Amino acid sequence: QKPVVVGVSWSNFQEERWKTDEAAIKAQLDKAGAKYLSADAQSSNEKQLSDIESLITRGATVLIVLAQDSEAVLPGIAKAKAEGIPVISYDRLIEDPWAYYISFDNKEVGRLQARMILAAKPRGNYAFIKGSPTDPNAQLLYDGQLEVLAAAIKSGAIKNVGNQFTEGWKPEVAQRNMEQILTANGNKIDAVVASNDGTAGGSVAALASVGLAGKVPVSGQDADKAALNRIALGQQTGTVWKDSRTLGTEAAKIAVQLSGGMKVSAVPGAKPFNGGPRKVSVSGTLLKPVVITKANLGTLITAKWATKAEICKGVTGAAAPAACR
Amino acid sequence: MQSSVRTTPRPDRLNQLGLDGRLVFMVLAIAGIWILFHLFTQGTFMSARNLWNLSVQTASVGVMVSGMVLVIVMRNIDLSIGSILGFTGMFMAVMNTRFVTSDSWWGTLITLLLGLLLGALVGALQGTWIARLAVPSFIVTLGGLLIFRGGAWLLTNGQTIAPLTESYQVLGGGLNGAIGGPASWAVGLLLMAAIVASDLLTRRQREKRGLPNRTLGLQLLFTGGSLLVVLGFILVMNGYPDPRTGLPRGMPVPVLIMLAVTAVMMWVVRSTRFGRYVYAYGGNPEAARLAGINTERLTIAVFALMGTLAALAGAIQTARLNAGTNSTGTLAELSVIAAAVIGGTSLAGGTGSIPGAFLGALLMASLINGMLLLDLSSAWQNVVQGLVLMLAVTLDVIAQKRRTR
Amino acid sequence: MQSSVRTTPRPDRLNQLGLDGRLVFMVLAIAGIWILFHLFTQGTFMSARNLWNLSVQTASVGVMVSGMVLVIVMRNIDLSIGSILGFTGMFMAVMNTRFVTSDSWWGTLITLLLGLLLGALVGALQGTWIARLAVPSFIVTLGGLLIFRGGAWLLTNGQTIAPLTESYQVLGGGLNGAIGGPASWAVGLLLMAAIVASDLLTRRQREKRGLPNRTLGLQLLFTGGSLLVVLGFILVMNGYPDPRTGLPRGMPVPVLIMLAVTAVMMWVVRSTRFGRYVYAYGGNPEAARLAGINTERLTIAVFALMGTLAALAGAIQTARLNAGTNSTGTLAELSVIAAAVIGGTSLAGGTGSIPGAFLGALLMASLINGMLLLDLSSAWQNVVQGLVLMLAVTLDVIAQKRRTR
Amino acid sequence: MSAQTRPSQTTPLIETRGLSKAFGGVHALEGVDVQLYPGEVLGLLGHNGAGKSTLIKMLSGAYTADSGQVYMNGEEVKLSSPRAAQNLGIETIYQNLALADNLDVAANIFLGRELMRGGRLDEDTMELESRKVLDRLKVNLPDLKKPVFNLSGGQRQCIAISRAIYFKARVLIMDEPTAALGPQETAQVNELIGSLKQEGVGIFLISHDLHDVFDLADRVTVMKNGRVVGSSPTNQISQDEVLEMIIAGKLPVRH
Amino acid sequence: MSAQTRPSQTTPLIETRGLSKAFGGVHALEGVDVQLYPGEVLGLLGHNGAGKSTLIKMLSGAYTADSGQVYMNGEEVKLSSPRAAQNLGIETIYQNLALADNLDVAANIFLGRELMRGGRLDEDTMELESRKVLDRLKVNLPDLKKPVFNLSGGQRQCIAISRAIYFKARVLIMDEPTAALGPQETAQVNELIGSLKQEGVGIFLISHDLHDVFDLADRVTVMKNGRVVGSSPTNQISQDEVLEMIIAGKLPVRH
Ligand SMILES: Nc1ncnc2c1ncn2[C@@H]1O[C@H](COP(=O)(O)OP(=O)(O)OP(=O)(O)O)[C@@H](O)[C@H]1O
Ligand SMILES: Nc1ncnc2c1ncn2[C@@H]1O[C@H](COP(=O)(O)OP(=O)(O)OP(=O)(O)O)[C@@H](O)[C@H]1O
Ligand SMILES: O[C@@H]1[C@@H](O)[C@H](O)OC[C@H]1O
Ligand SMILES: [Mg+2]
Ligand SMILES: [Mg+2]
Repeated sequence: QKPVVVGVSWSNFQEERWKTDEAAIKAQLDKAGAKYLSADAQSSNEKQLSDIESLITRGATVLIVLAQDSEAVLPGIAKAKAEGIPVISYDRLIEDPWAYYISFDNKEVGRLQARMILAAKPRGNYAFIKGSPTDPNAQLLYDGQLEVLAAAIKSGAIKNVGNQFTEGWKPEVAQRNMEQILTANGNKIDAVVASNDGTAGGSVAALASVGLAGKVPVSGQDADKAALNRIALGQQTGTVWKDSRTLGTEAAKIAVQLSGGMKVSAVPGAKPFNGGPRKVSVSGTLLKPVVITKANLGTLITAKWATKAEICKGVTGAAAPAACR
Repeated sequence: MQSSVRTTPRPDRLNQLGLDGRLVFMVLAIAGIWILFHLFTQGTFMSARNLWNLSVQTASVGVMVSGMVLVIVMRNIDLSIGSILGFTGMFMAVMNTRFVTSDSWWGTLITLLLGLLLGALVGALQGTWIARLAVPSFIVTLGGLLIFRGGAWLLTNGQTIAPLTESYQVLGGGLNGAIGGPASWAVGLLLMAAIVASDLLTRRQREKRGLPNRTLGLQLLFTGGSLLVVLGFILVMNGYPDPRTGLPRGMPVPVLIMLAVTAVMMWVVRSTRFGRYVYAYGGNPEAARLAGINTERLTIAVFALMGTLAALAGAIQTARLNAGTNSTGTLAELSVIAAAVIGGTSLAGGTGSIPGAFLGALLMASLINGMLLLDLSSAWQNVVQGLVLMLAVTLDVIAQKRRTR
Repeated sequence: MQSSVRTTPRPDRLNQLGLDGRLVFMVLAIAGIWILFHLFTQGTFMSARNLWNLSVQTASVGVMVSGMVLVIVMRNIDLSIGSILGFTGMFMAVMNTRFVTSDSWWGTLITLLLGLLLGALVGALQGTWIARLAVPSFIVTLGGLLIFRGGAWLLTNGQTIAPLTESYQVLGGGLNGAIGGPASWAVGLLLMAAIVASDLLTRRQREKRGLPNRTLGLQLLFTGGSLLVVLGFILVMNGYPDPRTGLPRGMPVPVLIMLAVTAVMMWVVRSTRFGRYVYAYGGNPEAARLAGINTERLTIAVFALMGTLAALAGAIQTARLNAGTNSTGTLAELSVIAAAVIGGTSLAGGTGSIPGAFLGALLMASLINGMLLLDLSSAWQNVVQGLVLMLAVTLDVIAQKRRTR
Repeated sequence: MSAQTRPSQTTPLIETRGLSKAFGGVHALEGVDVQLYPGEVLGLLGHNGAGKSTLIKMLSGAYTADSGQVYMNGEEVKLSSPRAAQNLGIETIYQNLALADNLDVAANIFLGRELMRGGRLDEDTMELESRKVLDRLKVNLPDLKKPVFNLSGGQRQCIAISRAIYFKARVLIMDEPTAALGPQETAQVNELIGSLKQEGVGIFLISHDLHDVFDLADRVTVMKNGRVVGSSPTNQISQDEVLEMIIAGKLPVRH
Repeated sequence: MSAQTRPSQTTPLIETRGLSKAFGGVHALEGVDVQLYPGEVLGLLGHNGAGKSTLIKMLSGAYTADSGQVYMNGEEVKLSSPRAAQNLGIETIYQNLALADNLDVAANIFLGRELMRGGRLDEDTMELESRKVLDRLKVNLPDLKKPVFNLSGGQRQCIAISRAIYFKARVLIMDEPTAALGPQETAQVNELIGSLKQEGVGIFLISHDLHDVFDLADRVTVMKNGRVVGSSPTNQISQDEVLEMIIAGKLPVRH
């Protein structure tokens, strides 16, 4: 049998979580004796297409694609399909039945973020720190957030007093945007729905500067170590943990199977999924994202996602979460 | 008093042979990089398939870079091209999906022409601002960068527009975007015939006027060399089969476009007044004005041309992605300017060559392509890319100094 | 034969008053923008709080832009500063959290000094490459951009480093990052005393040498004006209270740093040989060399200075964010170059002013700050920013033409 | 001696009336009236900074006047651009030479008026023609295909002269054309001036070499501080008197 | 007449032996030997492109020679940079003037050797001193605080001259210093050359004005096509003979 070569096309490596995903994929492939290839599109659709081409050139027998843009990546998928190379759409949905979908649903992540904040502050002025305007996922997340908050917004319990994209998901941009939203509203911000942990970090820094850090709930996603520490310190309400190790491990397993000639519909545990904007039916596995707050920080230590030292750095006193005692 | 200053054959043999030393050096640098990559990738780099891909990957920057050479030669800069690319690309995607939705060659043509027109207009507008009001091009096109990037977003509220018609996708060089084996041969043979004819014609003309010609042996070498390059190119392009049919793909359409643009621009620079004036202006704007050249019109024309080429690249990119996205073309200005500068265009104005810039684009694309084939993390890719870039240009500079010493 | 060419008082009244017309225009442009925003935001824009924020938001670009002026005046460009900012910032974050972890002023100082040293080194390295090997600075610093961006990632494998020590955070102007009311007054009064003393001294010296002085009334107006600006600035900075104590925050540390850097750089340009040589080189590199100036050393020094300032901005950014992230500083080079050009620095070299560039940075920051207050969508922000930028500079160019006509 | 000594029945080829130009606060020209007749060589003299170059730049369309008019053959003309002046038959050799340093010799000589052949630049003919016109100046130029950047001062000046004389002019303006030329090259230019004069071309000759001016010019006009001091046919005035006009700025008192 | 006519017991202030320089394939200088004695004015003559400027650029440290040596007072010196030449007391007025156009008059005159006072540039003193040295040339310059960019050709040349004469030199190299100067300004420069000569300064004077050269120079050296044709004291040769040397490139045959 020919050797399995898994080519992974990453959209970027700027957020720290992708390193974890990569490690998980690599570990699983090592176990299976498969080869790992990768390419980083650095947030560019154009580059991702070239990346996929070069992964194919390098002899990938199966592709894992973290799409920068789920539409603009389609020509790459078509190429793979033409060559008979199976594809896994990783983390972000690609609406092509050829691709097997494995993910934490991004819209669902948005919903979870909104729910966590809604629970902490059911009414008041909400600020939305969205992701990069050129990353379609930023919009998906925002859609999910609004979906949850729609009723409360309609009833007037919640007011959307500022929503800004964050150029390149950059924390310093999020910080400046948050400062201005605070200023524009005379500090009357009751909650911040930040779309990931990087932007949450920027938001918290802005809140800290007006003495509001820890007083205003802030959401996030990715369970970055710095964010976990903020949660322990009480500065961030929670984050959405997408255990990228499970995601990575699963994806790697499925990749090996697909490479062996298995049909996407035959993957164990595969379920049809048609929740995308175009309602294309694809086979896939949806993993459950976990909301992490002060209360369940311990699960991450048990899961060896982060160490106690990392999470609890500088945490003292009575307010310290259980995980840090 | 005809010269009796002693002149010895220049130490620069290349020049003596009628070759541009800089271009030769760049070709050598690229060859070196290719060979290294080929070795490091166990033979993948120079496979027909990878070279085919590389050629498509070069197309978008390759189409724009010749325009940028003119812009920079005229002591200007155009920072807006990435945004214009995105804006016009998005515009064409919208046209293609909402207005001229016919999946036919004329549908694509209409969309393309409208897109090019838009690019030309936008470029001309910026050029007019720069020329008439004497505002630095850096500022005007920085404004353009912001405005058209915003515009690309606003056109569809940030939404990605996909899919596009099959016939439009041909522009991008995807599965159906190559002209096939026979047509490639036809193009190649035509090109070869043109080379032979033009070389013969030039020789005859110079002979008639009593001007010196290359020796016959040298001429054969040259003409033969050019023919070989064309032949090799066709063979490589036809060496990569369509996975569905197993037939040769032949030249990808975007690559054809890029080559055509490059050829036309070389001709413009060498053989037209317009090209001559661009360089004259770059050498000494005041001298150009005093010589009676309409420098305002010249500036406007160059920016309009640049805008058109950006739009052409926009068509290629959207077709290639089979989608109009609001981020398409982000930072393309940097790649294009870099390619021009690597190819010997001086930011001080006055110097720059179209084939050099084309080779600069190829060099950059080769670096990125090759780096992807190696198993390097992207951080290391950045580092290596930076180093190789610096090294290649440094060697070039040193070689050039030697030549003219 | 002393001149008997007829000269009339120049139509440029400003110049006659000893004021730089360009600066006056920029101040007016900024004032206009401020007033408009103030009206549109129902008075929020010019609140003490927002101006305080604005000043901090300007700091990072403000610190770097004076270095960029020198780089550009010398006909060079530095594309690497964003990456150097990120690289040195990450380095300092790592130092702060892993090596010199003491939460004390000297711990911060050591980290800062090491960071600045690193920046200077990296800058000098690039400068040496540019000066010695005569490789275009565009290429060398583009290489630097790639290399140090990769380096920033590799330092921590892409991980965000946070939180930093309290004392380090002071550099960023956060909750504890301002010097408080009394200290601000002290700084302000010192400054005012310095202004009065220097103006008096200059007058006396010129008088002694029989050189013309401003009329007494004009002098009073000038000195008074300067004093008022300082006074107003202190009042605004002290007008924004600390939310915990209700006491005035006073000047933020990064703003103090920015102002100090700007003042020192103004002095360097006006009063030192180094500054003079930078401009001479920009005006005519060959003339500078023939005048016996060591142009290589000059280039290296300017890039080392630029690197140091980028590192300083790196310290401010990481401290402000209370984190070292691998994306910090991305595209900062563009903002900085833009600020310099808006402030009147010509990419052709030879012209550029430090206060102008500072105002350029302030103008850009004001635009973004104000639009965010208006909660414009980012696409519209782009469009408006582009338009205002073009407009402001265009008006400036026209006004300048009038002045020298 | 009057400021105007020509038979008044001839219309001047070119005439300025009340030309003024200020830069910032410096009045480079104030109410300048000069006349040039067909086939005449007019020497334009004056101290450094007197305004000579500024005056001729207005005649060549390089600057526009703040006030005043220019007449050609009695009709007012608008010299709004260098091209406009060229179209009226005015050719100029600028003091700073105005060469595009990055272009080669032939390209500079034909700049703005390139020869075309079959829809493309006719480089060969331009090179041959350049060689011809340069040979008239007997200048030593090894290679016409090199950029003019590195050429010696005199070689550059010869190119500027060739530019202007290649195209048949009605008015030729020469701003210190021989300043950098060697004795032989200077002699050639002087000879050339003589033969153009024969052909009826009117020539403005700015030069600091009184000797040459007296050899070549029919008339001299002296400027000082942006104003015309006076004019006189060269055969009615001595070199010393002209020198006095230049320095003192006054018409010499005849004893 | 021999190529070397000075008493051989005096060591030359400056002497070159076998200087050669080629640009690409152009041999601008080939085996050039020249000597300059203290208090001597040496006229350097030759057609355009003969290599005069190239030669003096090597003496001023602007170019380095491909081969050959330079001796000062009999000792070999390395003129590796303009600063090195300045330090040896060699001052140069370049043909292309070498001014920084964006700086004002005073800044140009003191470029590289600014006056300092209390740790800062002493602008006032530099302005006053500039005025003084410019006044020696009697040049008309309204405003010393303006960038030199827009000054007239002669005004710019005066600045370049001032630069070189302000700093006491042992060797002064003047590459066509009066090419753009008016008659009065030229006279001033000529006078200046005389007084510097009195002070024992050695002067290389490149000029195309044979008249001036014969007035000022003690000796002339003629170059052609990068080689020295010959040298002669001015009182042992006629202008016509020199002209013949320039054109024919041969020592004149004495009848
Ligand atoms: N563009 C300009 N801007 C400002 N001042 C100028 C400009 N052009 C010329 N001047 C000034 O105008 C005056 C006249 O200059 P012009 O060049 O006409 O003198 P000129 O008679 O040609 O002198 P020269 O004999 O030295 O060439 C001078 O004082 C000069 O400094
Ligand atoms: N940097 C250079 N590169 C190439 N060729 C050069 C360079 N400098 C001078 N030359 C050539 O060398 C020769 C000598 O030039 P040089 O400037 O020394 O002449 P010159 O005697 O000073 O002439 P002129 O009287 O016109 O000033 C010329 O043919 C010139 O074109
Ligand atoms: O996990 C996030 C991903 O879903 C988004 O697309 O980019 C930012 C990341 O933080
Ligand atoms: Mg003049
Ligand atoms: Mg010379």
